[in-house]
Parts: sequence; structure tokens; C-alpha cells
Amino acid sequence: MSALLTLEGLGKDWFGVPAVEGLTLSIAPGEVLGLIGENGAGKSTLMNMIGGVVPPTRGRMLWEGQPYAPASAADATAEGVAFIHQELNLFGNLSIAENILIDGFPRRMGLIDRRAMARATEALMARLDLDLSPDRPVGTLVAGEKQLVEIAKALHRRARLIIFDEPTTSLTTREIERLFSLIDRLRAEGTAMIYISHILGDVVRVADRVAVLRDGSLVGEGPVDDFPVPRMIHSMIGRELADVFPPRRIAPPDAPPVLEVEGLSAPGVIEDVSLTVREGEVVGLFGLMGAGRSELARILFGLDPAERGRVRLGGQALHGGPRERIAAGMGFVTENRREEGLMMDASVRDNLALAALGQFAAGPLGLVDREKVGAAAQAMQQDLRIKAADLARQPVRSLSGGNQQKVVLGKWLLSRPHLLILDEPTRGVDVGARAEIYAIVNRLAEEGCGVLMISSELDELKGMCDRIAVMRGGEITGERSRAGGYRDADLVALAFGEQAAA
Amino acid sequence: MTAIDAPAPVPARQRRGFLARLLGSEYFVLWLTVGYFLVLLPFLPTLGTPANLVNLLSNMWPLLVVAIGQTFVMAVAGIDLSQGAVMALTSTLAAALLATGADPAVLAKAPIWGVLLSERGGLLDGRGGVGLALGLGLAVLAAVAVGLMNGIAVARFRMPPFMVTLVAMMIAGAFAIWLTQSENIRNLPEQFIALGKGDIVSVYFGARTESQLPRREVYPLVTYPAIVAIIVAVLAHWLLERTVFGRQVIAVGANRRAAEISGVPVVRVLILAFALSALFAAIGGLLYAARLEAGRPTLGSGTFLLDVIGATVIGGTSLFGGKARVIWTVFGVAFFVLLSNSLNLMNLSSFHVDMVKGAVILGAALLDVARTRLTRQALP
Amino acid sequence: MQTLTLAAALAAGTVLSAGAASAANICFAFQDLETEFWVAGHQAITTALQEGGHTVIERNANEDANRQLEQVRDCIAQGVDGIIIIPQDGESAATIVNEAQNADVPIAVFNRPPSDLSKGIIVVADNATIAEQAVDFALTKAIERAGGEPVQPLILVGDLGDPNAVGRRAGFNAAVEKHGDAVATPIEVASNWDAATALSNLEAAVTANPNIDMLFTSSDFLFPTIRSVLEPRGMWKAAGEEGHVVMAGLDGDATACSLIKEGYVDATGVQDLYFEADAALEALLAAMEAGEAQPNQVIEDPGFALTTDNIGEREMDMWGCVLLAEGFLNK
Amino acid sequence: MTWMTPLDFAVRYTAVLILALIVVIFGIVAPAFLAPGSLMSTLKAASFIGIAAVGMVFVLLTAGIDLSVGSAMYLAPVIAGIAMQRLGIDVAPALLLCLLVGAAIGLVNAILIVRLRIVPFIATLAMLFLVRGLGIWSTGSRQIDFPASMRAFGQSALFGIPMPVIAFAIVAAAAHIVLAHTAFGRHIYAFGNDAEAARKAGLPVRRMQAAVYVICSTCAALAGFVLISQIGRIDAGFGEGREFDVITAAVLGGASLFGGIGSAVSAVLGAVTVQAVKAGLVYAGVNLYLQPIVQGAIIFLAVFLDGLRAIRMEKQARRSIRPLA
Repeated sequence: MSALLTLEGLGKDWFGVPAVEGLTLSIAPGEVLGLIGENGAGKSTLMNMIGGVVPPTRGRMLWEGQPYAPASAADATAEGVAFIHQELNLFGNLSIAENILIDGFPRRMGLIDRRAMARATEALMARLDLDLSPDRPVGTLVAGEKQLVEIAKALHRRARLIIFDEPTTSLTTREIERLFSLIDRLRAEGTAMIYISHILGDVVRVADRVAVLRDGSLVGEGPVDDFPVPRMIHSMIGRELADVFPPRRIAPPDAPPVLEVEGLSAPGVIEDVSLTVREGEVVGLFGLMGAGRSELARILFGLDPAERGRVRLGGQALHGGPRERIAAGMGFVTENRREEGLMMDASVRDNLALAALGQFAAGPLGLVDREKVGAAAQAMQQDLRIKAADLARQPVRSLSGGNQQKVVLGKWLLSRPHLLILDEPTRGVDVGARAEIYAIVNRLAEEGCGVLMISSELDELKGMCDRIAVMRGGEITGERSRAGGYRDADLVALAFGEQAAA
Repeated sequence: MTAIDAPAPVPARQRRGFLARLLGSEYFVLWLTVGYFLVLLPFLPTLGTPANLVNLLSNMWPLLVVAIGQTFVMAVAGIDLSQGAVMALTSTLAAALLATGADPAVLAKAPIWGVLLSERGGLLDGRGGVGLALGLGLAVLAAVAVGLMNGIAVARFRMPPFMVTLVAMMIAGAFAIWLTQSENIRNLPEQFIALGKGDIVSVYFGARTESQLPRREVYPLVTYPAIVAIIVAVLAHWLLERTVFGRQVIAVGANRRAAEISGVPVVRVLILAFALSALFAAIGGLLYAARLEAGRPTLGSGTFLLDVIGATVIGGTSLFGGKARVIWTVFGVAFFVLLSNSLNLMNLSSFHVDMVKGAVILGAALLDVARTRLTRQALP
Repeated sequence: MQTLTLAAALAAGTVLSAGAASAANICFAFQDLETEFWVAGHQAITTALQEGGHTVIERNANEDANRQLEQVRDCIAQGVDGIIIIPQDGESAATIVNEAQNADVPIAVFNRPPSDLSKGIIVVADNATIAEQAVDFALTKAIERAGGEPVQPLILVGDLGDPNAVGRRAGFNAAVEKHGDAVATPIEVASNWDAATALSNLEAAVTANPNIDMLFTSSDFLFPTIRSVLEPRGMWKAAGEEGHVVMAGLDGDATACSLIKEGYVDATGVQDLYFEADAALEALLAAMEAGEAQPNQVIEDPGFALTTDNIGEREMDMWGCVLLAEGFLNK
Repeated sequence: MTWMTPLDFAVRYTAVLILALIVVIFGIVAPAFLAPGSLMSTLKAASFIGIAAVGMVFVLLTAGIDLSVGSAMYLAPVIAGIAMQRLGIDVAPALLLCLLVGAAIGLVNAILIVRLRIVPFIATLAMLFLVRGLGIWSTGSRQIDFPASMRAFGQSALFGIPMPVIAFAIVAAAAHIVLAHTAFGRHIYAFGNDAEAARKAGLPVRRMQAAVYVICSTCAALAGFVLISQIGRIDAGFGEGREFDVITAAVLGGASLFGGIGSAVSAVLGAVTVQAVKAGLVYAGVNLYLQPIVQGAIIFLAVFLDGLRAIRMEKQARRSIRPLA
């Protein structure tokens, strides 16, 4: 089997500092290469070189034996390289069909041939089991559907090398299965794929071969069977990592409740939701995409209205919007840190201080004490090990995903919450940072804070939570506790409803 | 590029060149202004004469006050097109309340005649300092009401700031003209006029030989508008940089949703930003009215607004929110005032002025672009 | 006020003083250059000054009184010997005159009188009375033609923020009142001194009220716009023809002159531009010659209405006709 | 969606309903407003700002802004007029020349924004002064009188439809086809929605962004030409401050200043709505001092209703998890 893409001694310097060094690697048609490495290991730089975004400083690339030096993203696309990014490159104001065909509309007499467009799209969507109207604006789709649109785009271009960058982070279990069987099918059709993920179990599931990057160099490569998860972790971080889910004292079942939700309903969104989170307890909220988990969180945080029911925090009934809830001791790490969590162009310090500004203000004028803010930010940086060079100047945008997420967490820690709601707290975060985030959550719980954790990763919930509540169709369909033991089939059945359980 | 594993920023190199440091500086527009001044000085010696410097400063103060108001609105990703009309409304109302007398032949047809204003003067005329303060206060209050309405429309009803303030401009401006039926209101009380040009410290350059100083060579250095503008600027700077409210203003502009989730009272912050804009416009309007010695329903019309917005944006404040500093606006205003002053001194034919003005704005923008590129290189 | 005297290290050079009127620096600050009237005025003044060997420093305030004040201050700072302004309005004119006189620079105000006539060299033309004369003539003509029916007049109002527009509207109203019941309530149409606005508003007004007998425009520069509205409706007719709408304007520009000659327009109120310019200049230069720093003088331009009746004898008293004869309308 | 409640319908077609409401109300106050001739003359008057607003939509879709349109609609006809006077060219080549000047202005804008990376607001602000200055310099601030053929063109009509309305319709239709039915048009929407993603998708971003400024200035030049051809003369103040009217029309019709939202239809609706209000006030004989106040109030109402619509649509989008019991 001759290689589709070969990298020979590839290297890239940023300001004289090598980000990728002496990389030699090849991918054959019909092969899935799992590419793993911590954030900053050089994966993005490598992908940007393959994708024509940046030119390599040293070495060369071959495409079917011919020198391959894409000058632009368009060059790479023309050659047959497609990216499925973590942050999808879709246009919310355009339809599904338009997004798929964005760089090659079928034309008739110079105009877009809408009928041909619909035909082409429907065929692709059928291949992906995506049952939607091609005219539907992408802005109205959920994350999993959007990703399928992105894959349809790659299929349409007859991509020969598809690079998946953290593809499962926003997918539900069923959608992940669908994605994996799709990858299998593509493999059978002879498509080469690079699969980048922090979820190592997924890598084991889909990849034929594994390549591990550390500090810009290839530190391990071979068939997936030679790389059980512990070895992957070892190669990636260069040391053994203790259990990702650090052990934690289980909260006593008689601890006083922090959050009490009774019969909470919002027509069309959630129905008769009741839930309790005790002091020091981590409660998971599992469910499919669109089960109403994030919607429940938004209602709890006062962002959306509820029609009936009661929410109490520390015994006090809650009213008003986020401001009142924060004052009452609530914090909310949203699922989408770019849109709702961070001011991307503002400094780390300003982001950290935002939810607790009142604490730093003094005097009748409400002057912010900058030294106090600086000190608190610095303490938080050390506490959470946020990797940032200059807290006061460096924009959050320039941090890695894991560090960005730590900034969001730090923001809420500064406001000293009694209850913290975490919505997909480890999305797009690498293994090392994940473990750190879990440790932070555990410490918080040990200090008596209640945590409500929403996640689509069952492993994460099982590893972290004292109890897991499952939602479906806006209702809570069941609750299991660690004491009673978690069974995957059981939890998934609750999430899918009876017919899936059968 | 995704931010996922962008290399950590290279620490600023120690030996950065002078040029790079200059361009990267927060004070870039100040250096630009100073540079422009120094380059022109040999060709336009008048530019540096005390009389001209005094003019420069006196032109700067009221514009600065108005532009600072605009800065707050831009910080929340808004724009306030109604500032000019608010100035007109304030100056007209203040003049109507405070005038020491009015000519019925001119103003008898105005709706305010007999209500706020009559032959004997405005409602609050002749009540001393209290009356003056009350009159100015009421006029400013009317302006703030316009600002509050702008803010409520934007914050509560999600109406685009551009449209809201455009409509406010139409209505407030037309309302001011309707109030006086197009007439200006003269006969302002002495203290009001002093607000526009009264000097506190003046200087005389030259030997003291004659008993009477030649008036032409006495230069007002510290004036009431200067004091008002400096106080406003310092307070606004504090408000934006140091207070919780100021940081919330920036947060709302940077990411409204994140701000809301972080407990920022977004609606209140937006409304206050627009109210502040109107407040500062009103103060600027009073300064302009005082130095023109009349309440003018057409104050601040025409291209005035472009000067305000242009000066604010040149200073570095972003039209898209989240990036604003009062000090930048000070520099931007200084640049714009120097620009139009220098154009006045160049003795250009009136047929050329617009072209030169456009070219200088372009030049400044180009330098700014060069600077951004140079500083960007420091961060990947 | 407290005046600090600083013994300056700067050697105070002898500043150019008055008496140098033979070759002086004159600052000419005008409010706008957007219609024939102002263009012609600007030309008359600059050429006269340049021919006299003076340096002209021009400033265009673009209809912003505040900017004009700043421009005049800049002129003073530059050390000019004399100032001529065409102010935005009477109130700002008074302020500017004060400013100049306090700095000992002689100043003359052209065309728009300051609200305080006691200071400065002031050339006055009264918009209201001149408009009244022209409108009066036009209305009389229209009443004659109407034969007993009340005449329906229409006025194109200028920018309501401009005192000239307001004065002209006042003159129009005065003339209408004079004729009592013979004239119906006038239709008012806003033009904002803008051809495109005038076009759409006038078109709407004429469609709504096709029975207009008399039309007055607050400025002659709108006649081409009026023509483009009336012509397609068969209402653009010369005086002798059926369906003629009696028309009057104000300014006395070249277009109006040619239209009066052709019979489309019946009257226009004329400010004697050249007389005003000459008078202002002469008085200013004389004051400078005499070393007067605060010359005060009021010069009246009575103005008149050029009509189809008097065009024979007074044609060359109207600046627009002079320009027309010089080929100003470069067709 | 197979059926619509009246409220859904109102939400979907707010802009049309507002226009209809305005026409009906003024029709009741002043029945003459509804005469076919009156409606046609309102359309004709709307064509001036409308043509320019259609061009502006292109720029707004990219999250840009063009403040130089008021100056472009002055300079371009001026150059055409000078050529007609001096070279004796006919209307058709003059129109072509006018459009070329417009395109050239747009090209300069494009170079400043796309190549030199100046913020659109500042670049076009500078161009506002530069272009007007060029016009004032070339005319000496005097008016330009066009030959009679120009007015013959401007006042011509086809099947009773005045030329400006035809021009407006052609421009709007062409813009609609380009925006809705060509790759270029859809790419503009993509770019306006997410410039970075468009760049990554390999779309011809720079060319596209340049093109919208050329289109915008060309439309402004055409708007100026169409209006001036009706009058036969252009004065020095022509077009001053019109940039705000043009943007207002586009935004009132539903275009967003933040890019990605808007259409040729929205510009047409916006321009016609504004003009209907203005004309309606004249038909109703409202006091001149009050006209701008009433006009502002009506526009405010239109924007207000549109804001309510957006809030309602947001709510609808949220209620999608479970069927409403």
C-alpha cells in the first residue's frame, strides 16, 4: 500500500522557537491515524502545515509521491484535504445545502441551480442518515447535526484525507456511534483519515495506527494494538498519570441541601423537574443532546424564565436574573466558553475578575482596587496552574482551550459559590488539563460547595459524581447513585427511553 | 489558526527598536499629534504662537467633553448619533430658561413664548446663581432623558443603537427647532457666557513697559471650559477605568452574553452608557452655547457628529465595543482639533480643504495600521 | 479676572500693525458655497481683494456657526489685518464681531446682519422685506389672472434651521396676509435647501394639490428642480401661455434672470450682491487705512424685486443678470 | 412550517406589514395619497435613496460601512456633466462614465480597506472628504448644468413607468439575483456571518470584500445620476449627509450593521417606507416643524416593532425541546 501523504523531516519555527521538529510520518489510503498529544504538543501547527495555512520551515511533504506544498487552504482543499474542526466552519445564516456546496455551487446560466443543489445535498445527507430539509438554516441546527453537515461537505468534495479535530466533543453517544460507523465506511472506501482527540478511548476505537506528539516531536508511533491507553498517556505526558479521576470523599447523604428544585416547568422546554444537590456533593446530569440539560441550567441560573415550580438555594427561594443568583452564591460555567464564558479579547485578569467585581470595589464610589484584583488573579493563576505569561495584558484568546476553561472556572471560584453548575466543563480540553479540572472540582466539593455537572461523557460523570440524574425530553427520567453502582446500559436506557432499552 | 495550541507568547524582546516601541505605545495617537505638530511647525510658524495654542485648546475642550460621552457608548458596542441634537436641545432650553430678555418680534411665535420665555426674559432669569444652576440643571436633565430613552430602547427592546439614536437625532433636533421656531435665543446672562470663555489665569508675554497691556497679547491660559473639560475627563477616566461600573461597561461591549451570565446588570449598564453620552453631550452643548452667546436649536448639526465619532475612533476606541479608554479619546480629539486648526492656517483655497482633510485622516489611519501590524508581530 | 504678567523670554516682535492696508492680509470667512448667490459673492470679494494687491485667507464654515467662530479665532491668531465674514446667522455674527473687536481687528459683516447692529461694519439686506416685495408682485399677478377665485399659493421653505429661510418665509406670509381673502391658505413644502428633497416633496405636494396658482421658492437655486416637477404636468408655461403658474423666487441669480426673460418666472427678490461686496470692502479698507481697530457702520442694501415689469430698466442692477451676460450659465 | 398563526405571519413579514400600515393610515388621512399617480411618484422619489441603499446592503452584509456614498453621488454625476459640457458626449456614454467614476471611488475604498486594512468606517470617512473635495475642486463649487438631453432622459417613461422607477427596479432585481442566486452573493453572506470561517473555507474573501465597495459606490453614482437627470443641474451641496439616509433605509428594511443579515428586498422596503412616510406627511399637510418629529416617531415605531419581532423569534427558537402541551 503506497502512502497518500508522507511527511519528511517536517519542522516549523515560531519566532525561531521550533513548534514542530523533524517529523517523519505517512498515511495510506483507507487508514485512520490517531494523532494524540497534549495541548501545545504541535498538533495544530502540524495540521496547519498540511492544510496549507502555514508553510513549513524545514522538511517537505509528499502527496502520492509528488512534492506537496500547498500555498493556501484552497490549495490543500483542491488536493483533497478536508478538515472537520472542533469549532465548525459553518455559516449560520446559510442553508444546509449552501454550506455543503459553499465553494462549488452547481450553476445554470451563471446562477445557482437550486434544484441541483438540493439533489446533491439530499444524496449526501441520506448517506449520513441526516433527515433534515436542505433549505434549513444551519443556525437552527444542534451541534451534532452541524458536524454532520461539515462531514457532508468533506464527502461532497471527495476528500481523500479527512482530518478530524476533536470531533466528538459536542456529540451525544448515539451521534458518536453514528460518526464511528461513518468513519469505518469511509475507511472501507479508501479515504485516509487523521483522528485527533483527547478522548483516548475513542482513538482506540477508530484508529488503525497511533502517532504521539510531545513538544513538537514524534515520540511514539505504531499500530493501535501496541498502544493501550496507559501507554498513550505515558507517551503524551512523558510520565505516568495517576487516575484521571482523583479519588474523593463521598459526600455524606445527610449533608444539608444546597440546591432544591421542585416541580420546575417551562412550557416547551422542561417539565416538572425536581432535583437536590447537597453540600459537598457532585451531581451529574446526563442525557442526549437536546434533552433539556443546558436549558435547565439556564433556567436555574435565571437566564430563562420558568413558569411553575420552585428553586431554593441554601433554603432561600431564588428570584431574578443571574445577578441575584450570583449574589445568592451560584456560579455557572456554560457549555460554550467563547460565546458565553469569556471576553476573548480582554485580558486574563479582567476575565477572572468579572463575576466578583463587587468584592474588589471599595469606597462609596465603588472604585476597583487594582492591586487586589491583580493579587487575586495571580493567586488564582497559581492555584489553577493557568499558563499565561502576562495576566494583565495577554488576551484570553491566545490561551489554549484548557487554560481558557481554567480561566472560566477561576472566574467563578473568585465569586465563592455555594453551588456551581458546570456545563460540559472539559469540552476541548486535553488529558492533563482535564485531570486538573477534575481535581479543582473535587477540592471545591470538599470545601462544601455543591456541584451540578452536565456532561455527555458518561465516563466523566461516572468518575466524578455522587449521583447522576438523567434527562430526556425536558424531564428527569431517573436518578442513580454511586452507592447503588452505575451501569452504562441502565443510564443510556434512561436517556433514550424505553424503546432503546428494549 | 485555532487557539488550541498556539505557542505561548514570546516574551517581549528586551531590545525593541525605538520605532517599534513608539508605535506599540498606548500613547501612539499622542505621538502622532505631536509629530504632526512638529513637522508642520517650520512651514506654519503661526501654529506655535501663543494665540494659536490658546485657540487650539479652547477648540478642544467642548469637543472633548462630547467625544468622551461617545466613548462610553462605543465601549458598549453602540453608537450615539443623537449627541448633536441633544446639544441643540440643551442649549436651547438653557437659553430659554435663563435669557435676560427676548425680542417679541423674533420669538413671539415660538411655543415657548409666554411659557418659558417672555420679553422680560427666561423663567429663571434674575434669580442669581441658584437660578443659573437650576436652569442649566434642567436643560441637562432634558438631555439625560433623551439618553435614557435611547438606552431603554437599545437595552430593553433590542433596537439597533444606530437606528435608535438616528431617530432621536431627528426628533430632538426638530423639537429644538420647533421650540423656538428656528430662532436663536440671545441675551444670555453674564455668568453663563463666562462659562464659555471666562478666563481664570491669563498670561502676557512681553516686557511690562506700558501701563495698559495690549489686549491682543494677553492670552487666557486657564478658562472655565478648560476646567469643566478636565474635570469631566478625569472623572470619566476614573469611572471607566477604576469603578465596577466602568469595568462592566467594557465587559458588556466585549461580550454581552458572557457579561450577563457573569452577573453584570447588562440592561442597566447599557442604559447608563447612553445616558452618560447624552449628559456629556449636554455639557459640551452648554459650553458651545456659552461661547457663541446664544441658545441655538441648530447646534451640533451637519458634520459635527463625524468629527466626534472620527476623533473617538482615531483615538483607538473600537466601534465594535469592549475596547475604549478616555485617554485615547483625549488624544483623538487633540489630533482632530489640531488637524482642522492646521488646515485653517494653511491658507488653502476653500476648494482644497476637504481633500487635504481626507488625506490627513487617511495618513493617520495608515500609520495606525502599520502600528497594529508591528505590534501584532509580538504575538503570534 | 486676574491677569498674570509674565516677563517673557520670547522677544515680542513687532506685529504687523494697521496702516499696511496697501497690501494687507484679509481673512474672508464665509458660511457656505453651495448656491449661485454665495459662489458669486465669494468670487466678487476674492477677486476685488486680490486685484487690490491683498492676500486673501479663505475659510469655509460649512454651515456650522461654531466652526466659523473657531476659524475666525484662528485668523486672528494668524495676525490678519481685517476680517470679512458671511455669518451663519445674526447671533453668531454678533459673537464673532465682539471677538474680533476685542482683538483689535477690524471686521465687516456681509449679507446677514448680526443681531447687534451697533458693532462692526455691517451691510444689511432684509430678507423679509425683499421676499415680501417679490411675493406681493407675484400674488397681484396671480389674483389678476384668477378672476375672482382665491389664489392658491405654495411656498418651498428652506432649511428651517437657517435664519435666511425663516426670514423669507416671514416675508412670504406677510405678503399673503396683505391680500386677505383673495389668497387661500398657502401650502408649505420643506426643501431643506436640498434639490433632491425639494424634488420629492414638491412632487408630492403638487400631486396632492394640482390647483396651484402661485409658487414661491425661498431660493432661486431651486428653479431647475421646480421645472422638473412642473414640466411633465404641463404646468411649466411662460407668462403668456395657458396654465402658467405665477412664480417668484429670491436671490436674483443667473438662472432666475434667464427665466424671467423667458417669462416662466415673474419676479425674484434681489439683494444687490455687488453693491454689498463693494461697500463692505471699501468700508473695511478705509478703516484699516485710518488705523481704526473697531470701525462701526451700518450700510443698507435696500434690495428690490426684479419683475417682468421692470426687467427692462433694472436688469443690470441684478447680479444674476450681469453673470448671465458674462456667460455664467455654461450651457 | 405548513401553517401560520396570524402572529407568526406578522412576525415573518413585519417590514411589509409596517409599510402597508403606513400607506393605509396616510391613505385615510389624505385619500389623494392612494391615487395611482401618487403611489408612482412616491416610488419614483424612493428610487434615489433606494438605489444607493441596495448598494449599501452589499457592504453592510460584510459588516462594513460606506460613509462616502453621499460624496460619490455628487462627484460621479459632476464628472459626467463636465464631460457632457466639454466633450459634448451623449447621455448613454455620460451614464457609463458616471458609473465608472463611481466604480473607481469604490475601488479606492476597496484598496484602503482590503489591501491597507484600514477600518471601513475611517477609510470611507476620509473618502467622504476626499471625494467631495475633488468634486468641489473640479467645479469650483459652481453648479453644473446638463444639456437638455439629460432631462429628456430623466423624465422619460416606459409604459407609463418613470425612468427612475425602472432603474430602481432593475438595480433591485439584479442585486436580488446576485445576492440570492449566485455563488458570489452567497459567499457575501458567508463572509458576513463569519469572516474567519470564510477565509478558512477558501472563499475569495478579499476579492469579494473589494467587490462590495465597488458595487456600493457604483450604485451611489447611479442614484446620483438618476436624480440629477430629472433636474438637469447639480449644485455643490448635492448628496451631503445622504450617507445616513442610505444606511437608514437599508437598516430599516432589516439589514444588520454587524453583517450577514439583509437583502436587496430589505433595502427596497426600507427606502420605500421612509419615502412613503415623507410623502404621506406632505399629502397630509402636516406642519413643517412637526414633519421631522412625526417622521422620526414613525421610523422609531417601525424599528421598535422589528425589535419585538426579533425577541419573539428568539423565544420561538428556544421552545423546541418538547411539544407544547
